[in-house]
Amino acid sequence: MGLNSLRIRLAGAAPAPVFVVCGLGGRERVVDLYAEPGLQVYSTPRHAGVLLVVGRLTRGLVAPALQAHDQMASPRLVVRWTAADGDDPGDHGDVFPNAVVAHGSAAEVAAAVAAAHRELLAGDRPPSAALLADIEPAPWQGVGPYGTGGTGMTGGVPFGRPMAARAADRDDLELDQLKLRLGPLLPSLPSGLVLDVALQGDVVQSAAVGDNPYRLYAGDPVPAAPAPGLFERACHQPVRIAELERARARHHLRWAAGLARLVGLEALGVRLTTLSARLAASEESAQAERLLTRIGRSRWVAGTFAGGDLDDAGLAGLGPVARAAGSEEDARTHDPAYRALGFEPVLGEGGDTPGRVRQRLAEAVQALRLATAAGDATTTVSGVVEGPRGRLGRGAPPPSAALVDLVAGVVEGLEWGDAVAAIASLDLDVEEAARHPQMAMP
Amino acid sequence: MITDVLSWGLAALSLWSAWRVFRTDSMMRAAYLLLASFAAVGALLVLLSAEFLGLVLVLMMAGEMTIMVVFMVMFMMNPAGLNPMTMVHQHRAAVAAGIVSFAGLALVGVAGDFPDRPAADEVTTTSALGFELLGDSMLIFQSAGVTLLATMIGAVALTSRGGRFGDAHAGSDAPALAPEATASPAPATDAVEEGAHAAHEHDRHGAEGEAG
Amino acid sequence: MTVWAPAVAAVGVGAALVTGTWAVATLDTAVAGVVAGRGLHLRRAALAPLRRAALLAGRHPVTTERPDAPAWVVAGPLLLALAGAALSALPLAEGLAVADVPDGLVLYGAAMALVMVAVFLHGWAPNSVFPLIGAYRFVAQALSYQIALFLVLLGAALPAGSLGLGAIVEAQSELWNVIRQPLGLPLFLVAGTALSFWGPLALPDGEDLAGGTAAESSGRELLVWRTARAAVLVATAAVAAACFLGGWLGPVLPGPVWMVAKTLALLVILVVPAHVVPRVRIERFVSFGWTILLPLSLVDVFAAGVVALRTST
Amino acid sequence: MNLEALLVTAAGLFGIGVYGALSQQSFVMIMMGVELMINAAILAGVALWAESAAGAPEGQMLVIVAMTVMAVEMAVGFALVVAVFRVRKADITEKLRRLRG
Repeated sequence: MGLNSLRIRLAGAAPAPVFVVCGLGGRERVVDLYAEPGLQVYSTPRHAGVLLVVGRLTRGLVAPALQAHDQMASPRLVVRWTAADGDDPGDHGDVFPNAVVAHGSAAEVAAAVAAAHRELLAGDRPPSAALLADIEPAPWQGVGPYGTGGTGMTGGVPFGRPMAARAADRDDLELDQLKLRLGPLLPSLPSGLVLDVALQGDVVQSAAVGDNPYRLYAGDPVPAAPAPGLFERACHQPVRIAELERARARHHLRWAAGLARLVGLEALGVRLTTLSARLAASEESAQAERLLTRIGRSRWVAGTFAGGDLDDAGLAGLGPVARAAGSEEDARTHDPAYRALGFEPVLGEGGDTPGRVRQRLAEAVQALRLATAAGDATTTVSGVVEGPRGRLGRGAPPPSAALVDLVAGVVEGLEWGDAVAAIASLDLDVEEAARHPQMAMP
Repeated sequence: MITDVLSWGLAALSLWSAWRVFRTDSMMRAAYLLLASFAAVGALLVLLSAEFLGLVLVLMMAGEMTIMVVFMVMFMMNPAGLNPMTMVHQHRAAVAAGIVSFAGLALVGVAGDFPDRPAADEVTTTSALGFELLGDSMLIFQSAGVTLLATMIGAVALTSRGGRFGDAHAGSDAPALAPEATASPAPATDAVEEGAHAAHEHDRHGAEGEAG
Repeated sequence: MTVWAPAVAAVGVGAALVTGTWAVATLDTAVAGVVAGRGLHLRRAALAPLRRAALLAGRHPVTTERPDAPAWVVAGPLLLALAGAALSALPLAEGLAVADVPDGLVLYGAAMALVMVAVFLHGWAPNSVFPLIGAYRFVAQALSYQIALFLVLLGAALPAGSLGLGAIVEAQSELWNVIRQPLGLPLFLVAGTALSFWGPLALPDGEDLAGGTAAESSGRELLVWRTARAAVLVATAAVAAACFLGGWLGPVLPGPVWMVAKTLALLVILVVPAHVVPRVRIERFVSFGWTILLPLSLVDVFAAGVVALRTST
Repeated sequence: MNLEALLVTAAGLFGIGVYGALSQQSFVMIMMGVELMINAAILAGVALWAESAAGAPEGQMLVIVAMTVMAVEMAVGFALVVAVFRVRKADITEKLRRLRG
């Protein structure tokens, strides 16, 4: 007994192991979670004990979330991080009947999660039971001489799934192809992205973006429009350049934090996220500038990333992605206030993954410098603003809608690690793509 | 005493796992059962005071069997053996041949009159082997090395695309995804690398993946 | 004494494994804290591995659809046992080893060759995509570092004229191998990082594969696997300390202290890159392994041979 | 364990190897049978070396040659499998009625 209670006390002091389900409106909050010292966010539910649902659990996310829940090792627990102001009728979070509901800042939620997790370990809170029936997902259907259900040894669908089929490959060997659906909860992809891939070994032979889990179905209540961000506001009212550019740098820093995690530098990701929250202070701003310059200049970018080429045709309005590929467009060049600051767009770091990574790092540094130089200058309103992902304007489709369309082309032929990095270098927001009325998704 | 029990156990293990190699549906298990058989024989060699040979046998076979698994997965339609299957021919003849060869060899082993000259305990086998390799048997050792080199070249020539003076020379262009899309044919790849980058079949896709 | 010898040996190796993996986890947490900008909290870092272990030990593992159950059971303990086998051949001080066999280096080699089997089993067993890709990656990775790893170790054995680790250490009483063979230690550390699939070379268990071969592991099974990975890293550092840094040799302090100190110093060198150097692409590592690592290790072993010949005649 | 028992074990391994090489359809499984036979040869060689040849180093030399044969067999075997597969898409012997390329 003494040993067991010691184990429980020790375990309770460990950071709570969390797997995050990023719901509608949860993207920015999820980024903050990674930097919370009381939490350890894992990239697979099997390592975790707490399923943390951030934002609205849409209809498209219910099935994957339930599956992730049942894949967590028991004792397990569900926490929902909802908006503070009461019920969201479109939230399907009630599929988790015993979920703990938390709201507030990331730190407050982290504290709530840690407390609930400690209670769970101490036995004061009942563990969450399996929610899906434990049945054979694809029962045996074999008949015939070999039990495979068809003619010969390769025919039929013995487990309710077709056997792997051969397809041409680059070694001219015609080996088997593996067709998979990945996402929407896979943390190495942007949250919500569903990717149907055909893999041969770990080379992506073809890919297609699947249904957007954030899209609303007929009858779903429309979520309260999120408070317009600084960039949206800048479309129709002047804002301070310093503030705008700091927001841009902040966005790129948080993107870089995700990328750092992807290449195994979790601690660096925490550092970048923490810095992003304190950019207003000049000391932190200078620190971030130094760090980004160092990362961008080092040989790591060239050694860690490869492939993912895009030519600059069809990239209109895609900001850093387009500028990396050599396009010169930047809405800021037309703004006299920026011209007065001597603004020139950063150009042509390269149309591939390392190029886009360097481009964003360089633009973040540039944004920090502009913010320092701008003083009290404000933007000139023209209806169009250069957002961190690309051009924003009233009525124009958000850049993510076009970025999502680029995914399938950019990953084709890449090894899986490169494919993941290539998608990350596009910096797309699946939720933003779903908000687009025409729903540019297939 | 302990050594005796251990050797009998190892001999039994090597025979049992060798038998299971041809009785399992899973290719991965087949290859690693073979490795178990080799490891048991390797341990027997160590007990027979041929430490170096025993350990090198294990060292070699670990890599070899893993490559074998990769090849199995590459080329077999049902590598995990989740579908029952029988892939044998001339079964009875094979069993008969196996029994006959066992009986013949065992007879030689039991009835043969081998001189009883056990190795002295203090023989330092490894350094003796070293002096042998680079002394009297230098020629054999060198021939083995040359044979291995020739094998490497031959294997690369065989596995590279095209061959017979065509195609495989095409340099080191990155291969295109689809073979027909290549303007110039893909470069030669040797057997080892092909195994490593092998596409795999896995007849039951990992629906359990965290992909959700 | 003879009856108890195996038990004593097992306890010794077990203690080395436990303290070694704990040291690795502590170092790792401490370095992560510094890089994350949270500062150095040694006490917290030393407790963190115990806390995480307690957490994992209390979880009931979940299984996958039709896994290869025996392989899954075997993989983690096998990797741990291999690290233990490697450590058992290491002398802590003169004559103080669990099994300072005359072929200690070959024993280490055989154990480390079987690492490939353990990792492949671990990736194959869950019947899931990402673990399997991780397993394949490790095969590619292992084939690229393995020859170089063994060649470099052979180079270290040449001055001693013996494959025994004790003899290799003794042969360094005048000059450590790290100076005699300047290429040896760096090459061994690179190959050793790849062997322990740690840090920038943790490709089979990489983040892009959601944990790779460990993506489907949970609870105690995951605990064993993580411990085993750290144990392999410890074995790598300890062998490097014995083969290149003169093992127990050193002034004033007793031998075992030197051996442990050198191992710890090498562990720091192995652990820090995990938080500073990003993941290397598998393709890049494979071409690096065959075109740079292997030729350099050949140069190393030839140079060591020439030096050994000159000093012996 | 005496010499006879070791030789019988080796004979058993060889017999299983013969059975496997003759009965299996898949190329790679056939290679496994051949490997087993070489395994038996190695065991018999070392047994005779240790018990009957007074540890003469030539005996070990013979085993090294057997290991070389094994490595060569593997490499050539896999190369042939790849070459045949590339041309004929065949992975079992039954699909190869002709031997001409």
